Amino acid sequence: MREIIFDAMEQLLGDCCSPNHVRRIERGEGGPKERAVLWRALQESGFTDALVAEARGGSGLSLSDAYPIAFVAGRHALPLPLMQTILVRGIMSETNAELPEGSITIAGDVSVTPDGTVVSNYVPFGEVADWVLVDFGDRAQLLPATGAQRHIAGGYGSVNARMRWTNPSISGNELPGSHWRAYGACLISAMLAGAMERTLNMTLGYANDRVQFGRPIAKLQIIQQQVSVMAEQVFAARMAAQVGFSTAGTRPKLMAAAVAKQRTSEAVGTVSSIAHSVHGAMGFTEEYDLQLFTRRMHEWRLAYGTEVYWSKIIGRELLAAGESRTLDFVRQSLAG
Amino acid sequence: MREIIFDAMEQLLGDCCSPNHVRRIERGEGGPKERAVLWRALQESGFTDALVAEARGGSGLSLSDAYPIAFVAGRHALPLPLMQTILVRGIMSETNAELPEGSITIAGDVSVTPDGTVVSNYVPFGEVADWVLVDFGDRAQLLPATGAQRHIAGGYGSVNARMRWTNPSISGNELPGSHWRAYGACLISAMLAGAMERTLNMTLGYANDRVQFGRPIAKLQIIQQQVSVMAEQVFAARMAAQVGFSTAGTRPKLMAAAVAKQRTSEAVGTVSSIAHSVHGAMGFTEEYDLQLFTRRMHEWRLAYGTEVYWSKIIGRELLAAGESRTLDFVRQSLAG
Amino acid sequence: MIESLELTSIPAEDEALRASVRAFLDEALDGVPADVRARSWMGYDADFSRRLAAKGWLGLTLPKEYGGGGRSSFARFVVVEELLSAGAPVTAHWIADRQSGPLIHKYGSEVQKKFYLPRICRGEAFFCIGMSEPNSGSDLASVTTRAVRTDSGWKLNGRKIWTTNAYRSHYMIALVRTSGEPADRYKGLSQMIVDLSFQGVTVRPIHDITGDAHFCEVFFDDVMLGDDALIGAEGSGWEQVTAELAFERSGPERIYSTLVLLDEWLVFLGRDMPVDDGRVALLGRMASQLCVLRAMAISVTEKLARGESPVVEAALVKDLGTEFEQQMPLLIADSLGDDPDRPAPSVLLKTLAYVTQISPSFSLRGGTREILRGMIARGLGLR
Amino acid sequence: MIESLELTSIPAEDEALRASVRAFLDEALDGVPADVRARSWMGYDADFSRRLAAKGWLGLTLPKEYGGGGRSSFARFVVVEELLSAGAPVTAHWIADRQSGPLIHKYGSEVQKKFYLPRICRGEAFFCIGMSEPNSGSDLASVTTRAVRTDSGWKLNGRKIWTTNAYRSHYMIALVRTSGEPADRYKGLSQMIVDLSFQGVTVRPIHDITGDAHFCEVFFDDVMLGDDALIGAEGSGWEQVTAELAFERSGPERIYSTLVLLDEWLVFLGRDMPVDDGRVALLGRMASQLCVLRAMAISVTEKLARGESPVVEAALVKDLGTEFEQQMPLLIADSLGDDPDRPAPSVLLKTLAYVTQISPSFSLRGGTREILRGMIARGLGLR
Repeated sequence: MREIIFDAMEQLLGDCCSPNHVRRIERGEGGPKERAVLWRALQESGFTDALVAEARGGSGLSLSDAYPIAFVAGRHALPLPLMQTILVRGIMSETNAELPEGSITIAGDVSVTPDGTVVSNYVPFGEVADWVLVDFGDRAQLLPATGAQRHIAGGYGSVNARMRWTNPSISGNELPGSHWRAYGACLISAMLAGAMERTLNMTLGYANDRVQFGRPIAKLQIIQQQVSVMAEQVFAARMAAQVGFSTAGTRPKLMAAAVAKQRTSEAVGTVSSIAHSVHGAMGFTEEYDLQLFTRRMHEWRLAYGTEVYWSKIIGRELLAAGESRTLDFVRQSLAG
Repeated sequence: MREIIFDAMEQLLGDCCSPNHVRRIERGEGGPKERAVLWRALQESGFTDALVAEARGGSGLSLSDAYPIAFVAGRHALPLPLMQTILVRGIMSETNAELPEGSITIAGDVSVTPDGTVVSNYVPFGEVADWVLVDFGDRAQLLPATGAQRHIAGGYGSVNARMRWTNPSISGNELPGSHWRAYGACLISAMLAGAMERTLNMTLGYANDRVQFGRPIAKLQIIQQQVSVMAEQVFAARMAAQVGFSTAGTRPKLMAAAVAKQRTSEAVGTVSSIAHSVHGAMGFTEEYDLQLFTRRMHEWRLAYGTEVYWSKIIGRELLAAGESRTLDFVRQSLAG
Repeated sequence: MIESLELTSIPAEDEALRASVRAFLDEALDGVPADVRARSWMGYDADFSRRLAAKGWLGLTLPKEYGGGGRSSFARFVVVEELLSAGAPVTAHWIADRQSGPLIHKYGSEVQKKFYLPRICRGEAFFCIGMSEPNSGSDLASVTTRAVRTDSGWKLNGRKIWTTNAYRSHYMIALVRTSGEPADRYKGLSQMIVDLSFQGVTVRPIHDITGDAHFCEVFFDDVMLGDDALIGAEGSGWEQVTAELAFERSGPERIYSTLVLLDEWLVFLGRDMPVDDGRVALLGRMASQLCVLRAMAISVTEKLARGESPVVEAALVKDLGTEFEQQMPLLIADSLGDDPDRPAPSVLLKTLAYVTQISPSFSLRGGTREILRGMIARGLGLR
Repeated sequence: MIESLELTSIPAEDEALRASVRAFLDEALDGVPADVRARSWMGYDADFSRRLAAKGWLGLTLPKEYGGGGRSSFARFVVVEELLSAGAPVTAHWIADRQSGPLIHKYGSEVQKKFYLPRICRGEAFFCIGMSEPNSGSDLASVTTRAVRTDSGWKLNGRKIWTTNAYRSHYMIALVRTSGEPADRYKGLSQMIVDLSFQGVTVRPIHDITGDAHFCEVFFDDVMLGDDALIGAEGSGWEQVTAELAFERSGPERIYSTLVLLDEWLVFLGRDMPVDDGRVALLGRMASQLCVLRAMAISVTEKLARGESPVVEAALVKDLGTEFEQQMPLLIADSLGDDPDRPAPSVLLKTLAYVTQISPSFSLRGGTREILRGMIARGLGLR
């Protein structure tokens, strides 16, 4: 199943989400229309209903089955919240809720002012999404992105936004709250792993092709050692993301999501640094594609809590469990 | 001045503190007599009164002048608390206190039970010292080591002790309290820097001598890169220790001591790891001298607070200062 | 080439072994302090090894006809995971169980299999590995120990070093030159099983940085071996050693050898220390890393169970695991010194000191990190 | 060989410069947001550079007869430390002040010195460096851009890349081949001052990962240079470039280019965040590292002030400083994401994003980390 989905996603994004598509959407070139074309392609592929039950017209996949969708989205730096949309639609479809049109992202935080204004300081994909799922703790709610003031919350090329809804219309579209940060973290960990794998592939290719002092730099012992360390981190990140997705249901488990986001985020520094170090000046240019992935990796690391945030959550849980063996905690709280 | 002291200490310890002396004292071979012989040599050199005012028969050096004494002690893994003795005698000589016979160390912590028993869980050099300076906060006191129960507080070859005095005789030998952990940290940072420099020298020698795959391993790019990283850490540690000692008086300044211990401790992991990695199996044997220094480095890192302890102290002080420029804090609170 | 590692889980029939192993260890290790248990796969207890054998937990993956368990590599994973994480003293049988047994099973004659394998499974034959020599270092192809044909077998002369447990093992499987010169490198090397009780064998234990003696120097002075000492084909020593190192590297040792320290620290934090964000984050980070490393080790085990030879994947997991194990004592030390007014208990300090001192050896055994990374680079297609 | 670095302090007369520089910057940078200041030595403001020149702070170490300040390297250290740590936009004059001026002073003819140095000190001549070429990478000796003798000077053809600020500089000092072939390597290379307004020069800015354009590709197509374009001796280009790189590496840029981020985070912690042991420890650690790096940079400056050429020591400090600067955005990001319910203000996030994106360039300029470490290894006597 996973291989079929992987190949189908690769083919789809290879066609409709080239590096230049990504650049255009990042820069806002072509406006909402550019995004709409890409979204339509994703929607027509049927992937957006991957987790929706077959009875409601979806594919009825488990989250575990859907892992390659998020991973391949990361491999192509897909600038739209496909996997977030898939999860929200999947969970909504378990109720009688009507499934909305368009892309859905998950807000990283929320605060509500006394006059009812809703603010989220960090909404990954907030600049390009149609809907934002905001977790109020006691419940979660879909808010329309068009009703919000948006400001880019990041550096060059970011599609993350600070968003602010004045008196949002809260009608329907309500879901259980409180776990959405972990869900967001889990989904983005697979995208992180995909982006890291792409940078590894680019780095391997560059090292074999680039000739310096008369031979490919891949022959240099120091390059070989660095790239091996990079590969170790990418392999670990990929496994961590799979741990996060390892459920036969639709919802990530809290500790598995925590491990997924902790470990993938921790890998970002090493993977990005080595990729840039091997690529030299070329990797530092806008026109070369590496930056699409390394920029995204740093942003996704920040989204939904960095490694230290999730480390603290895991550490507190481990202490609270009163276990005297870390291995038992790992076996019992987590997949494997 | 410093060069003269450096050379004199090198000559002295080269004569009386060979690696085999260190081993014998670590193992307790020869008993207290073995230590007494070494201590007598140190005492006769006059170094023990380096900080004592000339009017009281000492050399009247500043702490800054005395830096090479601690550094060279570290370079030879001197298993007696020479520098601690020097500082305590120097500070005591500023009062009318009588200066005691024998070596003095500084306890890392203290607790007092309701019945008056004094316990220190971590006394560096506690197993081999004659006196222990214990800091009770409101005052500090010299306690005789012979009056204490001692247990080794460390692994193979450690001379650190857990010490316990039942109803210690508190008579005289009182000094102002509250800063002795920082003083101990400062002194040991220079010993750490010395031990690290020694491991660097050993590693350079080994890499140039050791032939593998037909040539010295020093020719391998990966070895060159590793040893360069090691050297960077050793240079930084040496500079940090000098920052700690940079006073024309006898007492280290708190923030300078904090930086000295933080930065030297932080270097230990990298320096020790690379030294062992380059030396391979040989560096892992008891009979080769490297272990004398790497074991000590790990112990000294633990003594008087590790890098995270001192980092927290520096961080709190920086926040409390209300500065908006880290550079100004660094310039104003610290030497340089 | 390297293959991706996919998440997999331990089959229920193998997981079912865990309860009995755990119960056995709870009793066998009761009261053994952490600084002793921290030795684990450096801890020697021949009696303990024989008790494990009596339970059927040695030679688990060898066929039943030779006294083995006839089980999959998952079964061995579960047993080994329990042994190492609890800090059981397993070094006596470790090499026989992990690599000498599988090596003999793969390359040995029927006679050799019938002789050695049941003894290994009963905990009666302990093995050591004769690879390194004083001037070889990582360059194994430069070995000079030589076996010369005699009428009745082989005459062995030379010297091995860094041989773990030689002074308390029964046999060594030695890489020796049977033809050619050192300049011929890989060609002309063979493996010999040497009975260490034979005349002409001298063993000198070497004390290490922790004060223990594991490493040995072994001298061969006209040691007369029978024809049956040769294991596998003459001249195939290099290929066999490579396979043997693959057995060595694919075990889960490389993620569990410092768990006793981690758990001792965990208990100290939970019992004696106030919650501090720095400590809690460090604890959680290690649990997270352990979780991912374990999932990777299980994935390698699954490839073994399918009969593949995941050499590069195992090297990758070993190198990551070594990083985890070598960083752990450094990180825990930093945390233990984060509040000198709350000093750590003595047993925790001793455990820390032992693990700190032993940790450089984690990257000596089974190939230095540089060698492993070179293998990974080749597996990645760097050329 | 490398020498040890001894703690030293900035002489009082040089330290005295600080107050006036600080007062000037407080006014000049008032209200400039941190994410703009974070550009610092990548920030271009020709007017600002000329205001600094008017204060006498460009060409501080050049002799007064050429319009310089006639001051020691300590004086330059103080001014540069203030400029960079405040995040002043200095890139316009940076290369002229740091290396082109000293290079012309050391190797130029009297005519060249009289022409260029006063202009540099007045902020009227901005320079860029033509070293790299599309196929050279770190291998500078392989350059193929060539200057051929003509009746009246030289004819230049070829291409340079990764030339910072070429599109907004007046001159380039280019490393070119004046005799021999690329196979001759170091031999036959010379340095030329190229007026970038000349016919035949084409400059293409290259956008970088932050969206800014600093790097350029520069094409020379039959550019006719006068006799006076050659700087130093013909064929001495390699030696001169090595000296120039030493000027580049011994400045304090390599410890201050991320301080704007550190300070913005410091203010956020002090104002908006509760005390958390993890955050406080990270903050303290960075202050401690900064303290030690600064002491090392001052020690290198003292060697410069004594007329020494501390090439290896400077490489060591630069590599350590680069580690500090490249780690900083990674560490601060981790901390900023340690409590998503207390999100960082927008300007801090933008500052972080900029510094994160620009940070790979810290190890591109002035030699990769591998090259610096190779220099250190040689300085340590590894052979």
